[in-house]
Amino acid sequence: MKQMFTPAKIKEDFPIFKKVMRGGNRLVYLDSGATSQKPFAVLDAERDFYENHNAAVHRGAHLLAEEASLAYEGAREVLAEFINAQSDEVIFTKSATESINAIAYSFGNSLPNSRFALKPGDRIVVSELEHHANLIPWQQLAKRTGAELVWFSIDDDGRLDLSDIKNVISETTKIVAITHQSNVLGTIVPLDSIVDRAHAVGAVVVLDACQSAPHFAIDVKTLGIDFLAFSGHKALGPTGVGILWGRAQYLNEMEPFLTGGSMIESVTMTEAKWAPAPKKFEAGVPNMAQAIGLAAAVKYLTKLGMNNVAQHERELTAYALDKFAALQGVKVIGPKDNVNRGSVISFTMDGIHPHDVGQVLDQYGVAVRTGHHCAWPLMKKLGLVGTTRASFYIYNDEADVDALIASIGEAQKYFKV
Amino acid sequence: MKQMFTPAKIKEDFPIFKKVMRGGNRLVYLDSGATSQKPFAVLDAERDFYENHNAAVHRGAHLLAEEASLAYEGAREVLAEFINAQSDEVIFTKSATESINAIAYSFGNSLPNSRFALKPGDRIVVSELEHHANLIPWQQLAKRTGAELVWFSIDDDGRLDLSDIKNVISETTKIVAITHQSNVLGTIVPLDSIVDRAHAVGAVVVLDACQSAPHFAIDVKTLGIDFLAFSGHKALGPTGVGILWGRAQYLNEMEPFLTGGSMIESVTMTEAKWAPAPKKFEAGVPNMAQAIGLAAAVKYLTKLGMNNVAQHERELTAYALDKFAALQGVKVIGPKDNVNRGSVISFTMDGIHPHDVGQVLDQYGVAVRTGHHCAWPLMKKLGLVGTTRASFYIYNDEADVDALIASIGEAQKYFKV
Amino acid sequence: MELDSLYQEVILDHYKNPLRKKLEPNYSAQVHHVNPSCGDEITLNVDVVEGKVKSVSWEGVGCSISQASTSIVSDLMIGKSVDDALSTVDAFSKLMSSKGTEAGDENILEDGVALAGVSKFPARIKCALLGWMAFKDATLQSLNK
Amino acid sequence: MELDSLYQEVILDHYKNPLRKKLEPNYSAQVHHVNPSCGDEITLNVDVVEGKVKSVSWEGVGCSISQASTSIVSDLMIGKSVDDALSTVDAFSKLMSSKGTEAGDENILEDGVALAGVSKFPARIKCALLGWMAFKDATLQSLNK
Ligand SMILES: Cc1ncc(COP(=O)(O)O)c(C=O)c1O
Ligand SMILES: Cc1ncc(COP(=O)(O)O)c(C=O)c1O
Repeated sequence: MKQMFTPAKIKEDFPIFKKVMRGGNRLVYLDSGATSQKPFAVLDAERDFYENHNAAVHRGAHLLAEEASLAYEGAREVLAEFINAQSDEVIFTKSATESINAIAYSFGNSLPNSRFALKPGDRIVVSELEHHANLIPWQQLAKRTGAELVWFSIDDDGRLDLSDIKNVISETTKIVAITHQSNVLGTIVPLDSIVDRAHAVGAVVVLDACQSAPHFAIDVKTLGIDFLAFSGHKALGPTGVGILWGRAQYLNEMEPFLTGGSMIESVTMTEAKWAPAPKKFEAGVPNMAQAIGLAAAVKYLTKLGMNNVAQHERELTAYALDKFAALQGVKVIGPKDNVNRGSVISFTMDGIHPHDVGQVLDQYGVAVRTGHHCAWPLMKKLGLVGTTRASFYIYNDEADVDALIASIGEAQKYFKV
Repeated sequence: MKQMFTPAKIKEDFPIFKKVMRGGNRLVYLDSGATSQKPFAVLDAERDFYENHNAAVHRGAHLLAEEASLAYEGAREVLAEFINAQSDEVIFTKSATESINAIAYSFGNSLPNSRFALKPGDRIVVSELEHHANLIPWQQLAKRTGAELVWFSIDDDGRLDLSDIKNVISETTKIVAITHQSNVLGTIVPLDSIVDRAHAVGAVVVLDACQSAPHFAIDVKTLGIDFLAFSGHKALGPTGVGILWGRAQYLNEMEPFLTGGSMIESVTMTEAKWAPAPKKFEAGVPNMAQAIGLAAAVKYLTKLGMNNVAQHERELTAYALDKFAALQGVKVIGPKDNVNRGSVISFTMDGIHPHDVGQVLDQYGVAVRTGHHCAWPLMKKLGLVGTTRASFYIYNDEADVDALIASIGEAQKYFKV
Repeated sequence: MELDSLYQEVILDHYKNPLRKKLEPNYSAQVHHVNPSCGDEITLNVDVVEGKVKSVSWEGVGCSISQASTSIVSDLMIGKSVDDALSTVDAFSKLMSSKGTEAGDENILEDGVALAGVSKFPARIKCALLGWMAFKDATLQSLNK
Repeated sequence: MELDSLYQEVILDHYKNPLRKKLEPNYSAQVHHVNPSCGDEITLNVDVVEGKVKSVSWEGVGCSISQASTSIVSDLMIGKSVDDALSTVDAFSKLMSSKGTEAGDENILEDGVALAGVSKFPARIKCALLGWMAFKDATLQSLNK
C-alpha cells in the first residue's frame, strides 16, 4: 500500500500547487489545519452540478430538481458511509461551528421535561484543549440555562489530565463536548474512558472531529459518541459546508435549530410541526453544490484510503519531530513523541514572535499559521502569546518539511537570534 | 438601453442552457424563484479562488491568507455597494433562512434591558404572504419570549390589507418582519407606510428581500428599513451564501448568534467578549468561495443594470399575463395587473393538480415549481392545495413564455380537461 | 413519451373515479397524512376486525398519482388478513424504490402495478406512497388498540 | 527581498530596544488593547496635562512590528499638543492604508516612516496600528475626563 502514496503525484491533483509564491518560491503549504487545498475532483463536481443539474432540491417537479435532489441525497449517503453512520443521521451545515452551535441551541430550545433540557445544577464538560468553536457555544448555553461549565485540564505535554474524571464528569453532567484532536498541539484525546464515564452518568458526548475526520478513519459506532461535527473545507471539500452527525434517536427527539422552508411537516400562521431528521435540521435551500463537492472530497480520500492517509501523516510527523529535536532555540509545544498525536506541530522560537516567524517563512513560500489558533485559553494555560503551527496533509512530503526547517534557519539568521 | 438586453445572448453566459431535457427538449427554465442559474463569471470566480488564493481568511501570516482575506473583504464591499450600505453592515450567512434566524436568535439572546429583548405583551408583526423562512423563526421567537405574533391579511388579489395598520402595528410592536415581494403571487409590498408606522412605535423593520434583491435595485437607505435578508443562490450566486444587512448601530448593540472562532475580542474558559460587526456575526472559517462567487454575481447583474433587469422582467410579465388572460381553464392567482408585482406568475388549472401540471410541462422542457411554495398559510388562506408557478429572470424571453403557454395546452390535452 | 410510463390509463381512471373515497363511519383507526413538500393531505379510515381488514375509506386532496394510488390501495386491501395486507404494502414500497427496474407482481398488487413507472420519477414516489403509508399506519394503530 | 521593506533596520532596533516600555505611575488615562487575531496585548498610559502629551508609557507582548510601532508612537508623541498628536495618528493611519504607494512624511512621523512597508502586508497593518490606536484611545479618554 505505502508505495501508492506519493505526495508528488497527489500534488498534481491540486491546481494551487502551480502558484508562485513570494520570492518566486513554490508553495509549501503547511496550513491544512486551518483549511485544506482542493483537488480537481472537488472543483469539477461542484461545477458539474451548476452546469448540468442546478435546481432547488426537494422542490419543483422538473428534471433538474430531480437530478439535484438525487445528487444531494447521494452526497449524504457518501458522507454517512465515510463515518459509518445511517444517512438520515447526517446533516449538512455550513461549518463545524454551525454544527456545534446547532446542538447547543437545539438543547437550549428543548422543553423543560426533555432529556436535553439544562437547568441550574446541571453540568457541561469541555477541556482546555478546545477550539473557540467548541467552547463559546457551551459557555453561552451554560449562561442561558444556568448550567455550570467545567473542564479537563492538560498536563505539561498537552495531554488531557483524566485522573479526576469521576469528579469532572459528575453525576449531574448532561453534555461532554470534547475535541478529538487538538488543532494546536496535535494531541489525540483518548475517548474510551470519557465516553464510558459520560454514558454512565447519562450524559451525551459531542465530538469535535474537525482535526480528526480529515486525517484518519472515523467510525461513529465504534467511538460510541452521540454527536460529531466537522468542516468540509479542512477535508479537501469546498468552503461553506460542514457535517453534523447525531444518533437517530436523539435527532428525532431534539428541537430544530434553524427554522424555515423544507424542515416542516405542516405550518399555520401560529404553529409549525417538524419533518423527521435530517430535514428538520436543514431549513431553506441547502448548500447543494458544497455538499456534492464534499462528497467528491471524501470519495477522493476514501480512494487513497484513510488508513494510508493516517500512516503517511504519522511518518511525516515522525520525520519532522526528529528534525525539530535537532534545532537550537526552537521548542515544540505539545507532545514530543509520535504517540496519539496528529500531524500538527506547534513551536516557539527564542527571540522571535510567531507572527514574525510566519512572515519570514512566507518569504520562502512556506505557509504556516501563527497566533493563538482560536484556542486562546489553551495559550494562556501554556503561558504563551501564540505559536507557529505547521500542519501536514496528504500532499505534503519530506521536501516540504525540509523547506520548513530551512526557512526556520533563515528566520533565525534574519532576526539574528 | 433596452436593445442591449438580449436574453438569447445572456443565455450564452449560462452553461446549463446546453442541457437536453426530457423528450429531447431545450431547457425552458422558469423556476428562478426557487433558485437561479449561474453564469460562467460566477463559476470562474469561485474556481479562481480555489485554484489561486485558497486559505482561511483573517488567519495565517502567508500570502494565500492575505489574498483570501482581500478577496473576501472585497466581496463584502461589492455586496455593500449593491444595496447601498456600509461594508461593515454586511454579513455573509449561508442563506436568507440563516439571516432571518440570526436576527431572531440575536434578539432572543439579548439581555432583558436591551432594546431587542421581547417580553409578554410585546408584538411581532408579519403578513399572510410570508415564506416559512420569514414566519417560523418569528413564531419560535414569540414562543420563547412570550411575545404575540400578529399579521397583515391579504385581499382577494393577494395584496396586503393595510387598512388596519395602526392596530396591527400597535404601540407594543417591537419587530415588523415582512416580505418585499411574495414568492408565490409576485405581489410587491408597499413599504413606506409600514416603515413609517413601525418606526413611529419604535419597532424595527426586517425585510425579506429574497424575491426583490435579485430582480430590482435595492437601496437600504431609501427604503428606510433596519434589517434585510436575501439568498445568493437566487441572485445568480452560488448555493450556500446569503446576506444579512443591519444598521451599524443595531449590529453593534446586538448579541451574536453563532459563536466560535474569529468573532471574538478575547476568550477565557468561562467568558468571551465579542469583536465588532461584521465579525461578531461571522463565527468560524467563512464560506469564502461562495461570498466571492456572489460578488461576481452581483457584478454581473450590475453590469446589466438592475433597472434594465427590472424593466425586462416587467415587459416579459406583461406579455405572459396577456397570454394567460386568453387561456381557458387556467386561473392566475394573485395580481392580474402588472402594477407593483414582480415576475412570478402562479396559476391553477381546472381539473389538473399542480403536481401533474408540472410533470407534463417537464416533458416539454419547461421547468416550473408546484405546490405550496413554502407559504402554506397563504395557500390555506387562498383555499388552494397549491399552484403551479412560473418565475422569470434575465435569461428568459418571449419564446420561453410561448413554450410555457404551449405546454399548458399539452397538459389540458393529456388530462383531457 | 416518458410521461406515458407515469400516467397509465389505469391511473387516470382511478384519478377520475376514485374508489372508497368517502369516509366510513366505522373504523378501528383514523389517520391524517400529509405530503409536506406538495401539500397533499388525506384522511384514511381502516376497520380491522378479527385480524382482517374489513373496510378502508378515505378523503383528501392531491395529484393524480396520490389520488389514484390511494384509490388502488383502499380497494385492494379489503378482505385481506393484516399480515397479508402489510406484506402487500412492503411489496409496493419495494416496487417504488426499484428505479424503474421492476414491473411488480400483478397477483399481489393488482392495479398497483400500473404505478411501477412512478419509480422512475423520484419526486413522485412520495405521491404514490401517501395512501399506502397512511393505510399501514392506520392498520398498525388498529393492532395496538 | 520583500521582507526587507517590512523589517527596516529602524524597526528591528526599536524591537530589540523599545522606548518608553515601562508603565509610568502618573497618567490621565490607561488603556488595554488587544489584537484578537494574533493575541498581542498592550497596556498604555498617557498623561495629558494642559492640552499637551506629557508622557506615554507602555507594557505588552507582541511581534516586532507591534512592539516597534508602539515604541515609535510613544516616543514621538511626548511634548506634542493633543491636536497635533491626533493628526499625527491620522497621518499614520493614512500611511498604513496606502498599500505601499506612500512613503510617509518624515517631518511628521519621524521613525514612523520606517513602517511604510507594512502597508504592503495587509495582515500586518493591525500590528503596526495597535500602539497608535491605543494612544489615540487613551488621549481621547484623557480629554473626556
Ligand atoms: C420570499 C422568500 N423568503 C425566504 C426564502 C428562503 O431562502 P433560502 O431557502 O435560500 O434560505 C425564499 C426562497 O426559498 C423566498 O422566496
Ligand atoms: C478543532 C477545531 N474545532 C473547530 C473548528 C472550527 O471549524 P470552522 O471554522 O470550519 O467552523 C476548527 C477549525 O477552525 C478546529 O480546528
